Amino acid sequence: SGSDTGSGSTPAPGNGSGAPASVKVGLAYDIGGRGDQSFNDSAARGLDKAKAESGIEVKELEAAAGETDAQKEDRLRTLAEQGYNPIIAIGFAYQGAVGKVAKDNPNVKFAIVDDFTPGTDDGANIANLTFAENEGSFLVGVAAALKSKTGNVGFIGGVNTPLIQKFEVGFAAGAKAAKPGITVQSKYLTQPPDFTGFNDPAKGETAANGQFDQGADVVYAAAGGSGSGVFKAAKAKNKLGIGVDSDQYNLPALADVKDVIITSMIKKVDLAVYDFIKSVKDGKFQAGNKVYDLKAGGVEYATSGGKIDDIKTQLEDYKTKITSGEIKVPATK
Amino acid sequence: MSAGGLSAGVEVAPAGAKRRLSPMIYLYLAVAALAVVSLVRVLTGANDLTSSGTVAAALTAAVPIALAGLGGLWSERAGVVNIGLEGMMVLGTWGAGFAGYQWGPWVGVLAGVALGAVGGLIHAVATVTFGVDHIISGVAITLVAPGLTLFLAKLYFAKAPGGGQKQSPPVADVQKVSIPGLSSLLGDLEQKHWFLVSDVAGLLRGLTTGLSLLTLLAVLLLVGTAYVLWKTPFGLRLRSCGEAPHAAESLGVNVIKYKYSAIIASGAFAGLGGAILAVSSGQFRDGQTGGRGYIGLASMIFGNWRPGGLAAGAGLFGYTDAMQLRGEESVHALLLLLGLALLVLAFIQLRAKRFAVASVAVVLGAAFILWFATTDKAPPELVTAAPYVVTLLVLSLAAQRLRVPKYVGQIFRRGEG
Amino acid sequence: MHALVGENGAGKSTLMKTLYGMHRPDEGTITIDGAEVTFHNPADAIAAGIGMVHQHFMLADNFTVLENVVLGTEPKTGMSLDFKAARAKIKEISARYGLGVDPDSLVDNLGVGERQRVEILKVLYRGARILILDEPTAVLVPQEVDELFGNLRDLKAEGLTILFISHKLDEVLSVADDITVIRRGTTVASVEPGEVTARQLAELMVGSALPVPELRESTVTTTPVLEVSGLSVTGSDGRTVLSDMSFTIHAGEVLGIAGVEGNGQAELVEALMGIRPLAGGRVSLQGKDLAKESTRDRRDAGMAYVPEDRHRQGLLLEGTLWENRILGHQTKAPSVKAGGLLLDRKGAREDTERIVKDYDVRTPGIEVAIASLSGGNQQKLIIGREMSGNPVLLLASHPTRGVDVGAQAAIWEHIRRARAEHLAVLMISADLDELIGMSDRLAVILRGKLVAEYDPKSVTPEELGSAMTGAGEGVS
Amino acid sequence: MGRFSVRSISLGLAAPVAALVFALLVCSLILAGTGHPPIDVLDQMVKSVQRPRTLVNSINSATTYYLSAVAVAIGFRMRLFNIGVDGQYRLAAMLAAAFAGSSFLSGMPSFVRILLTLIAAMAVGAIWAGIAGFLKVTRGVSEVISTIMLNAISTAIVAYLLNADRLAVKVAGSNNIGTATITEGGRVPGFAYTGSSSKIFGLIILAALVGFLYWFMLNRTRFGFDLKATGLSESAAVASGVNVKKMVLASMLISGAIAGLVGMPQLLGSSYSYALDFPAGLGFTGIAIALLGRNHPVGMAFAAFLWGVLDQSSNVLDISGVPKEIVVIMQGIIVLSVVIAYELVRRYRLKLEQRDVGRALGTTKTAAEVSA
Ligand SMILES: Nc1ncnc2c1ncn2[C@@H]1O[C@H](COP(=O)(O)OP(=O)(O)OP(=O)(O)O)[C@@H](O)[C@H]1O
Ligand SMILES: Nc1ncnc2c1ncn2[C@@H]1O[C@H](COP(=O)(O)OP(=O)(O)OP(=O)(O)O)[C@@H](O)[C@H]1O
Ligand SMILES: [Mg+2]
Ligand SMILES: [Mg+2]
Repeated sequence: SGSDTGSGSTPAPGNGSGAPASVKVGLAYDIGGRGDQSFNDSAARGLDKAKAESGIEVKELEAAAGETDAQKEDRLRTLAEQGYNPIIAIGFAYQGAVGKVAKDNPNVKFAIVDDFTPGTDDGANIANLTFAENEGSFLVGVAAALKSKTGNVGFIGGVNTPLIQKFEVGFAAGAKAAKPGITVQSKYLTQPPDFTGFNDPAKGETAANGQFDQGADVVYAAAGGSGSGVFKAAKAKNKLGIGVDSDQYNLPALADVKDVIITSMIKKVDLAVYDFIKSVKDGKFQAGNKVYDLKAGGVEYATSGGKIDDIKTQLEDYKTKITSGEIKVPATK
Repeated sequence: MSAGGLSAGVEVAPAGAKRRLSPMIYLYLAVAALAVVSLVRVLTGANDLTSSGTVAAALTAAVPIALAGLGGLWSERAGVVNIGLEGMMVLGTWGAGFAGYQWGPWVGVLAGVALGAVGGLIHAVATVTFGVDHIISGVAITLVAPGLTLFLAKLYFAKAPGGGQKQSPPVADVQKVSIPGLSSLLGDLEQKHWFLVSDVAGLLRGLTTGLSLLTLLAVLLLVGTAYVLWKTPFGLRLRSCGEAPHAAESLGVNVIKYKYSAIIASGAFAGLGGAILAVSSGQFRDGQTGGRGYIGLASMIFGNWRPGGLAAGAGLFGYTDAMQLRGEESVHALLLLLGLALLVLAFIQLRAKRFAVASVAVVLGAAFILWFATTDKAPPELVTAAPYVVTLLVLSLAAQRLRVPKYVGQIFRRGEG
Repeated sequence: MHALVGENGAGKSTLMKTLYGMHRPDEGTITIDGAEVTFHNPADAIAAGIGMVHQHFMLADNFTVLENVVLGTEPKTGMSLDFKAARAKIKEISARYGLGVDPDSLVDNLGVGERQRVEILKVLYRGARILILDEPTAVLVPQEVDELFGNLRDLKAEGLTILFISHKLDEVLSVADDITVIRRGTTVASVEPGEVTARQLAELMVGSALPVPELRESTVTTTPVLEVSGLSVTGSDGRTVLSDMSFTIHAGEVLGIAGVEGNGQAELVEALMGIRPLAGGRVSLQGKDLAKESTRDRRDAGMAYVPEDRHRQGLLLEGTLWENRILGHQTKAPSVKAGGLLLDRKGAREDTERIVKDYDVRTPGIEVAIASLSGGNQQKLIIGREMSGNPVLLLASHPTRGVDVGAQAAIWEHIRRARAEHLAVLMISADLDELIGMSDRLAVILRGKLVAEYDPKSVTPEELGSAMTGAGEGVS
Repeated sequence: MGRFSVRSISLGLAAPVAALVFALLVCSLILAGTGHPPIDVLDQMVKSVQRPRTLVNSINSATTYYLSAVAVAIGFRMRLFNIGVDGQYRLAAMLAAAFAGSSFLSGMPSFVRILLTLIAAMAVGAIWAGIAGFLKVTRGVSEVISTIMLNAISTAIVAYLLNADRLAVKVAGSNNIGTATITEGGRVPGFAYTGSSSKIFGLIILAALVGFLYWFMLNRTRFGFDLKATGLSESAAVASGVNVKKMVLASMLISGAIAGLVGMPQLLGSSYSYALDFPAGLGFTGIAIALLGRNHPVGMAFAAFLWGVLDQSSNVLDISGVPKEIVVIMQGIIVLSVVIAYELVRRYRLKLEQRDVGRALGTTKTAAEVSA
């Protein structure tokens, strides 16, 4: 790939115009990187799509577990030095790094996914691509409640972080909106900084079994790779599961258990990444927070498999209410 | 430094004063413990404390830990500390993923065992042949294994259908067996929530329903280890390498060979633990072992370098971990259980005139009961710590009479006796 | 029965280990029954009918006698170890040679005499025709020695060949059929017991006269230094190991304690040093009660300690000579300065040089690891260290064990000189000649009690020996 | 044989040199085998260190690694295996961050604030490690188990406290959560380095000081002697008057106090708050570095720097298409080969020493030898 990997090929800042002629996109993943079958992969899809469409040059780098801010910063600076512009940072962990590097490279356009912290990662050359995970989760919460026969549904989060809490809050709100008396169980597999909760299907299975034994019959797995354990438990017990981030019904890795996945809360990081690259290419870069909510099509519920066709009208109904502002979905507990 | 560690003047078990408890006493103790748990269940209504689901989940959770612990046992009984169990487990998960998706779960298990054994072999070469400090070699292996498996995953799984850079394509699970008829009968009993009866039913049902063949295999290996190490010439020789290798050498025992076999077996067991984890989770995932190797090591020390003890340690850990994962309600009940157990312990210690321990136990016990009484649920963040807290409490308050293999952690050199 | 004698480090053990396949010879041949053999490891030697009892016990403490004995040549039924057959065979051998060994007892619980018999049983169990015994009598009392040689004679009568090493020349002369003397790795003489006296044998070994342990004139004063009354100690398993011990040692006096190993002498010394807690009684040094003081406080009060196992308790094997000089003197000049908080490396080095010189420690320098010194030289450094800083009481366990004759004489001389300067000494030794020769007073310890007291001027080793084994109980 | 003879110096150098050569060789084989020219990769790495920013980042990583290694090494020196540095520093960093970020401190002079923060961190680390020490001396609980358990428990406690209802502050829009940001006066200024956007942590001085004190304590104080003696032979130490229980407790407390400092350079020099992205796992890195540096204050400094360089080069490798996992593999191989090389040299040295002793034994001693 990279032909000019030698150091010292830093283009003098200021010699490019707003829209560079040949776009070299640098993308820095969060821990997990391309191939995580989840969040990072979604970003990768957006990048691939942009690349396929217009033959841009790309460079992908990936975070290491336990690294410091300085390493993230170094990653972004290295990309900037090598002439990559725009540069996309995936994950809120880049918030500090993006802010600093963007300030020192005013001619480079940056995007950060999942974070907008005024004073830290805002700036004239930063686009903050954030999502209304709570809204998407609200809809699958409605689906769970409507599909539940026991009036008892479950939420399994991978790691207890504010981001995943957003999923939980939205889900619970949706379930309660659809069935006011419903019980919503909730469990996080690990606590930060132990991030193995996103990678431990065995734990996911145990937690899901626990919720099923307590009466739940639909469980929403916002737990990354641990989700496969949740679906496995659902399949063994004849219960239902809900996926997250991408349309998990269609993931080859989950082909064995896909018949229990009634829907997934899709978070379109790919869309955001693609949009961003396109905007830079077209010279239409816009700084500031761009919220990918339900209205903007940034979050969505999946219909693959046809398991929720029967309740689609109700779901669409809620969707309209949210997009119109009639229902305000909470984002924090 | 060697992991034989300091005895710090703490009393070790006096040799010969073996007060062997008879099997009946163990049975009484188990029934008494179950009765207390049952009482707490009835009082709190936390039926999940002894439900078949909890028991089954505890068993599943305990198996990889116990196998890692068995790996530690084999190695340490032959005098070599194996802090690389975690790394060997990681190798096992990768092996199971790699072979498992192509040739089925059993081949996957074999591959996991083989890769774990390779990890053991490296440890053996470093510690036995080159006389490297056991801890160093173990840490190096634990360091390299995740990097290596990730490297290999990128190479082999990224393009495979359903695979990724950090995960293998799906692996089918092995068969599960139940005893026909028994399950539903016990299930009915369990649902009655009677004192003690339902608990026993839940326990039995959890142990006999949907039992994975791999779990059975693990149980067999546990029993087999006890047999091989304590009842066969091979085991005697192997253990002699951990107690008095120079004596063994002087009797013509090829110490190096036995140490090699033990460490390779150790790696194989850890690898099997990893493989079972991968196969039962349906795939290899980067980081999936999550420190189970270390817990296995801890359970082996907990179990005083004996298979039965390590099974108890792994079981305790698996039980509390399963409980906390399955729901917060039973962890809240656990507070009461812990409180009561501590009070019982205080009473026992008081009779033995160990006033310091007794008073600590009373204070802790009262604190737990107070905590239980004044809250509706335990904070979810803290619930995750339940298995660790319980293990630590049990270790601190139970009489610790560790009997470490005498030569463990030391570097054996031929002909220096 | 062939005896091998030579001074420390002469190469006796090395030669025996070579015969047993533990070392490979650089040149030369080994011939058994006229056939030349080559051993790669002990297994080869065992197969050729050689059995060896090592200078240091080769036993796994946490194994039973049975496990120790069968290790390496286990009887089997199917895959399993045939415990029944093994037990029967051990009992049979034990009965035949009167070894009195219980196959199911844990070795950790056995005394030295019993351990020695287990070692012999191990050899017999393997059907050895050639027995190598490296200093088998070093730890035994006279009666046990007699018993052992009785057993060996029986074996000889059955046609076995026995090769044994001993520093006790009287013993060698009385039981051996042939004697080989070696010095610095080569044979210097082959003699028959009838031809030589002990003195001549010693001269052959070292080229000088045999030193005699003796105190010459008495220096005993009336000032009590160590007063012990009603001392008792309980073991970690709750058994009483010392009960109601009372004695006093005066300035300038050596109190010798005789006893079969395992009767509480180790515990006595450790209790006096504060390493073991007391269950009861009083210990005072120069009138100051020590019962609650720590080991360090006791050392500061003027107690010095030569432990019985120098590798375990006396030395940091990986440390240099001067670091080992500091050990036990961490609070005292010249090891430390600034109120005892900082090490005085210069002072310690200089004082180590002094000890090396005064005590003739053979070493290339004080920066080498003490592990590379021979045992005798290690012991000399320990004695020199413990004698420095003007102690008032020396607790000496086997001060010359395993040390060659020259060094032995030097150590005795140092003790004598310190005693003349009012040092009080508690000496424990398995070497009865040393005890009798070096003590002003002798007490016998049996099962944790002082059972008899003797005047060393009039007592014989045999009398002592019978008191030590309990046969002479009641004698005063 | 003198302390600084040509032989001892060349033997001392032989091990690390041999190890490095061996490690390079093995890594080259792996690289070549996977289609990456080893020379190019090496060239990349060397060039990257020459870059001021990477150099500074490497030094900064090394600073925290070094503190962690010293914390581990203190335990190792007396055969205590403190696996718990990880939990100790995370808990300490979190609580110290909450403390340093609290507003009541703002009126105080800067150095008092910093000092109080450092003391708080050391106290928390010491207490957390002290639990393991206390359990060991009173109840005989192996520190290996207790520190593994305490690591997990500290994770739970930190997660519990890192909540907007408790010690954390939530910033709208951010998906991160952390303690209140430490204001200017509570921070430790760094040293600028020309050509680098990041500064060298000011607390590198603290690390150097800790290293010096570690060395001084071990080699110049009675406490250090007792500590080493206990590690070399517990029974001999006891006979020499060392109270092993006190030593265990004291060394766990000191180890924990230093562990408490591990997070401080990062906290006070760069992050200014403890949040979800605060670096984790430094305790385990510390174990590897202590082993690599053989518990020696200078050895560990080199090891920490080497580790830092390798870590920081992963971005450069990544960008040139070399899988960054190679760095981890390299680190492991270096640890093993260094240790094997040391062992081989140690055996050789012992042989030489024994030969010397053998010679001294055979000859009668001369005055010259006595003062050799
Ligand atoms: N391979 C060797 N080559 C030369 N000398 C050696 C060798 N191995 C050991 N030594 C020497 O052996 C001595 C230590 O051996 P050992 O402790 O067995 O002596 P020893 O004869 O038992 O002495 P002592 O009678 O004083 O106990 C040292 O002097 C050491 O230098
Ligand atoms: N491989 C070797 N090459 C050269 N010299 C050696 C070798 N191994 C040991 N030695 C030397 O041989 C000496 C003989 O030691 P050995 O243990 O045989 O003495 P010993 O006669 O049994 O003495 P002791 O009476 O103390 O038991 C040692 O001091 C050591 O210096
Ligand atoms: Mg010898
Ligand atoms: Mg010797």
